[in-house]
Amino acid sequence: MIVSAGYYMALAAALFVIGALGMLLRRNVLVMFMCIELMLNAVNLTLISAGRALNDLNGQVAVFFILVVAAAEVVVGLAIIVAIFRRRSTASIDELSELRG
Amino acid sequence: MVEGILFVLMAVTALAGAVTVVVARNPVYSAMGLLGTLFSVAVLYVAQLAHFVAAVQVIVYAGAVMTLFLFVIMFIGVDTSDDRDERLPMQRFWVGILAGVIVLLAAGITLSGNFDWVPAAVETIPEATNGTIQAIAEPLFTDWVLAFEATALLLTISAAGAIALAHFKGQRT
Amino acid sequence: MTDFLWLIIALPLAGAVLLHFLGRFVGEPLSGWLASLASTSAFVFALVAAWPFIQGGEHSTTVLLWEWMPAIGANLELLWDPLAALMVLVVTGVGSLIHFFAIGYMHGDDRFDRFFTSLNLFMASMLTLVLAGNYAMLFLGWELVGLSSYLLIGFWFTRPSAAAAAKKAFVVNRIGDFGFMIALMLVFASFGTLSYAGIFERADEVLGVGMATAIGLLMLVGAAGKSAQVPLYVWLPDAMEGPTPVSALIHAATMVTAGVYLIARSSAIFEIAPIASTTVATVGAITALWAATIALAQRDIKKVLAYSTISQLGYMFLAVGAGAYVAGVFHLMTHAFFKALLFLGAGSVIHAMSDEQDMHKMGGLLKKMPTTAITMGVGTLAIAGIPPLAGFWSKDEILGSVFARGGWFSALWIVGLVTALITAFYMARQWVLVFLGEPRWSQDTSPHEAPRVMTIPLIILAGLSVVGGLLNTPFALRLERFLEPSFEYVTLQNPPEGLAMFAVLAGLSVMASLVGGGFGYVSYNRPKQRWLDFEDGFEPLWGTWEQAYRVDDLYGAAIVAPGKKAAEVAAFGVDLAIIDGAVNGVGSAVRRLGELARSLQTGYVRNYGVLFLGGALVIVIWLVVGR
Amino acid sequence: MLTALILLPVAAAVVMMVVPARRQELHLPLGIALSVLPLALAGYVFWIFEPAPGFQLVELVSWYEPWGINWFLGIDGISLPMVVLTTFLVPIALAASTSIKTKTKEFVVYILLLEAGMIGVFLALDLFLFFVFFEAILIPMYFIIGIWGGERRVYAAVKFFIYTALGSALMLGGIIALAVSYSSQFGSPSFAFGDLASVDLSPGSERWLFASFALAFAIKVPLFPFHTWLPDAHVEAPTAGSVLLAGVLLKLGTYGLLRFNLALFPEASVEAVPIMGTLAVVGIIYGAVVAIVQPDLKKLVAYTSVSHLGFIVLGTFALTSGGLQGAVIQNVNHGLTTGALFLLVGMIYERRHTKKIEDFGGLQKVMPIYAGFFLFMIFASIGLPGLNGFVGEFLILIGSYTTLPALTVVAAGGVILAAIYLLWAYERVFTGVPDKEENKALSDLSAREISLLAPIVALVLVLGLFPGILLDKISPSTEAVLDYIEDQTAYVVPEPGRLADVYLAGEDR
Repeated sequence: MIVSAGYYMALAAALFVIGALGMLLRRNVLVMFMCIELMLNAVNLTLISAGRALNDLNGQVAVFFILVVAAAEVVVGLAIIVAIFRRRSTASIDELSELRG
Repeated sequence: MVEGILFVLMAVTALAGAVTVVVARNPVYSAMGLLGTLFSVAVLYVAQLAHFVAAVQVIVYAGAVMTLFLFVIMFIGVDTSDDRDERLPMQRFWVGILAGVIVLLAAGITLSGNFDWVPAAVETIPEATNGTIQAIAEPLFTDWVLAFEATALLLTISAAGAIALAHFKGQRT
Repeated sequence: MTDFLWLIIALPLAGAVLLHFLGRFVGEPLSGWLASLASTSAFVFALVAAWPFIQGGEHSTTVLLWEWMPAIGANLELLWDPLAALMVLVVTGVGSLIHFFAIGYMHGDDRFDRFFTSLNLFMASMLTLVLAGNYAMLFLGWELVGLSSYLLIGFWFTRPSAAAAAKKAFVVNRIGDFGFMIALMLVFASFGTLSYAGIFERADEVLGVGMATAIGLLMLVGAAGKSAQVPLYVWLPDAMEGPTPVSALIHAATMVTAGVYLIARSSAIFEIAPIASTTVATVGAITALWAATIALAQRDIKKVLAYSTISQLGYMFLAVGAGAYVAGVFHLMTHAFFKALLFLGAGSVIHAMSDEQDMHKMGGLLKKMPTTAITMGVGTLAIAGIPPLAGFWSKDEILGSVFARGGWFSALWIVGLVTALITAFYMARQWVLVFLGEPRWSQDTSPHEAPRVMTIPLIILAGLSVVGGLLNTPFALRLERFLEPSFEYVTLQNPPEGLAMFAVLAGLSVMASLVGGGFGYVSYNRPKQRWLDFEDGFEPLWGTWEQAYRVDDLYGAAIVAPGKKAAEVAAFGVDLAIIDGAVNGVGSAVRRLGELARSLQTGYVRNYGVLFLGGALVIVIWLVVGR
Repeated sequence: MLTALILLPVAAAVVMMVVPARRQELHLPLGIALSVLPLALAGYVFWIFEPAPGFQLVELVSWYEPWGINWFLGIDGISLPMVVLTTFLVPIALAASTSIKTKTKEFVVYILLLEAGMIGVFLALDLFLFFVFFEAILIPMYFIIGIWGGERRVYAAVKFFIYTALGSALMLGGIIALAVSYSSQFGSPSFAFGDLASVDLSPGSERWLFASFALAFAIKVPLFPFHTWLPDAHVEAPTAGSVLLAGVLLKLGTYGLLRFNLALFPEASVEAVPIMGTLAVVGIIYGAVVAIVQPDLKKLVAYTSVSHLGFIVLGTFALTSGGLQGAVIQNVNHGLTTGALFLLVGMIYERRHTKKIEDFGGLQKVMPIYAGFFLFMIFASIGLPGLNGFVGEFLILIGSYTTLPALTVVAAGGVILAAIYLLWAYERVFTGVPDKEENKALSDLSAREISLLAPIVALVLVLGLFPGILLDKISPSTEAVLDYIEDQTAYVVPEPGRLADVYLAGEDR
């Protein structure tokens, strides 16, 4: 049996929502980062599934790019977290509200 | 049939991993949960013939990125910053409402039985999306070569940026 | 000859420019002589140029200097006709004499050269005014004499009163100019040009009575400002703050007569507007009487003459308003002689008294300065209208012409007659107070006769005051024939014909003069200041006169103070609070909006996340359900 | 030629940038020397300019073809006087800036860039190009006020910038709307002045577009009630800034009204005559009244600008030969006299570090030469005949009466008020005995300062007596404007509003 694209989409949606809720609920910056990775993965999954359903290889190409960008983002993001931690000794996002209006 | 079983299995582990990421008190556990999810998703990629992407997923994500995560967690210390007092008392309430709406929406869609989420779907030709390295390389180096170059540049810059940030010796405030 | 007419203006102007830059190096007496030379040569030149008119038979000519504002038909052009010639001769002649006088009078002033710079500038401006060939250029001269007047009244600028008087003179003149400018707008709108040549010839075809009346009345406003007529006369008494030669030249002999000149020049327009003419005459008559009563009670020797000038200018207005243009111009001329004489005499007295101007502190000066006393006496008789001095002939011609008009003008004639009586009275009072009686000056002043450079002009002017009237007697209307070409578009009003009528009218006015003068002489030629009791007998009227009906206070309370208040309200109430407040209000409203929006930016990432996800959800729901 | 006129100041600015910042003694002399070059070129342009209608020395280079935007320059009798005035005032403004001690190099560079922008505005015949220059001017002026200004400089600079930018944003909308309707009517895009004038607009949209342009220019003029940025900007600006602000920047508004509003929207202009005329006259009287009681000399002069520029707007919208000629020449006159007055106020400010009228008194005794110059400029500003102010004012008043009699009569009242506010200020500052210690020791003008004022004085006299020098070159262009309006609308200039009428009337003499 070929699992139809809808199931993959549903799984991706579930992963995405979990990631998003985690992002909103957790205050640890690292965990928030991981939630972002979750959401990215969910989106990647939809791209792969949709590509397959539409017989289009470009879905996978897009995923490839997203992976690269995600890697770059993690590198810089973690570097920033480390830099902040060195100054503030905290990994809580709520401590970082300098840009308050 | 194989794909069906695989899908159910992997979906369960992926969801379990994801939930672990969110609920674990200790960031190390969160990282482990994420690792599980990444592997599961990689398997699902393979199930959909995206071999190259699956490989990259394992190598880059599960390998490099997760290592980096763990490294930073160790560097910062396994700090349970979530235990400190909540500054946004209404946050959980709002998130709950949002989650409720999402669940309602999902339930509505599911109950309406409309699972046709890719409306333009056509007869699947497995060969067309067989994601071998060769197959991926062809569009990558023809149609998307500019984007490819750009991402290359992006990676270089982000590497340089990360080094610069790490070297940053600002005064402690 | 007329090709070089511009030299008449250029000579004093060159003098002014030269003295402006080199005056400091030229030094005290020489700069005065240079200025006098410029003025005198202009006189000589004008005399040569006017010779054809005097001989008769010469046509008036227009000389175009260069284009100025062609869009409104205003060029720099000179009109050389008998009226202009007469004015030029009076201005340069009297002006030169006053220049010479001033060399003595201004002796020792540390801005001696500056004084003559301004004086020469004034000459050039006044000559521009009278020589102008169109209204725009007349206005040029009109304003420039105002400038010179401003500079000269405020010559002793360290005295706040002088500075204030200068400003007041200019501003009040500007009020008149406002009317004049509107008159010019009407003229241009009607004729499409401002050139005399294009206007007077066609005046009766182009102008309706209404328009002509409007123009005439507006010109009257301008003339009233410059010639110090009711209600704009208030600047002239204050203008006495200037040095006395200035008062003689500008505020008696020449500049203040510019209004009369303007109306005489515009006679073609006034001819069509009888209402305007009558108004001119009425204003003149009221001014004559009004100022004469004030002159009665003044103690300052120059103030008496100032109010007397206003009063005499009223006579001139009465004349030109009655259509007796020649009589008006004639009186303008004779008045220039004797009033310049009186002012210079007063200057000589003030000089001798070490700048004391209060007549109560004079007296008995006849023996100390006989030349001044006698020449001033001649002037007094002349202005009082004692025959055969100049004032008699001109004043009598005015009164006769006014009488001849009949109707409303009969009332004005009576006013004129009463004024003549009062004039004789206050002039007699002045002369007696200054020159007769016991000396009332303090011990440390030692009055002395003025130097010759001052007395010779006095003597010449006295001579002119004696014979000047013979230019135009009922027996030989020389001046009228001379001026006739300038008034070709109007019918001139003349005194009634016949020797009998002349005898009756002249007799009446001479009687008025004799009664007034005699009464004045008798009242004041009393020892031990018993005239003070006489003045007290007229209280409170006398006090009112002495304070000039308190018109300045009235203007201050009715116009200046509310005006200033209004300006303050406009500046600080309206402008700062309302208009700028509205502008800044818009600014701060935007800012407040920003403050409001600012509270959305809590700085908490998770807050943004909730909003973000909520927004995304709304879009998803819209996409899913909305289909 | 015209391109060179714009690029010369830019080149000069580039040269200035190369000069080392620490050689401070070089900056100002070099800047002055360099700014004389555009003046010389402008003089040459003035010399070769033919008194004829239409644009001369036209240059057209395509800039962005798809939108029909061109580098399109030309000069006519309306812009010529403004260009000459600009190039004339810049060296003087620079030479008056010896009191600038910080960042002198940047100061000179900003002034030169400002000059380039101002010349560009007057020469641009492409509306897009015009707008670019119009906006570009704001930037150097913003810095000149904001860096070298007085105590509240930032407030004034921001107010100036935002207020004028607001107006020009509306105008940009108008320009774009006009260009879009052109390309939909003629099929090809264009921003050229002549092209856009030929667009056929419905009366309603013409009115709106007129309003968008008019508002931008009214703020710039500034017309009552959009004037409140002006006193603030003037009070805070350094002397050179004030001179150029009053001398040239304000004229962008009056120039724009005359050049663009009348020609692009003739129908709406004719309709708007009562409104614009009323605003102008209210400004004349209001500015004068408010000026009377100002305690600060610079503020006083600033409000006189409001009053004087009202005359220019009145003349513009009188739509008669006299009014238009007067408006153009009064642009120059006001630039000279008010520029000079700001110079003079700047000179006393350098000595006493105050501009308050009450702090002075009796200065004529201590500084007779200064007082002489001041009085001369006051009388030029009052509009004394024989000086330049009169020519413009008189042309405007006499010319405007034909079409706007009631308003003109009220406007003439401004001449009384002008005498009051200026002479009263003179009385308080200069006459009497100097009673304050600080005032007793003031030095009179130096040779350098006299040489700054002398050329202005000379021009004031020359233009007052021989306005033909300018009027001959102006009048063909202003007549062309009237011809165009008469051609496009049902409006006919009533007699004797046209130059031709005057010549006819003069024939029979």
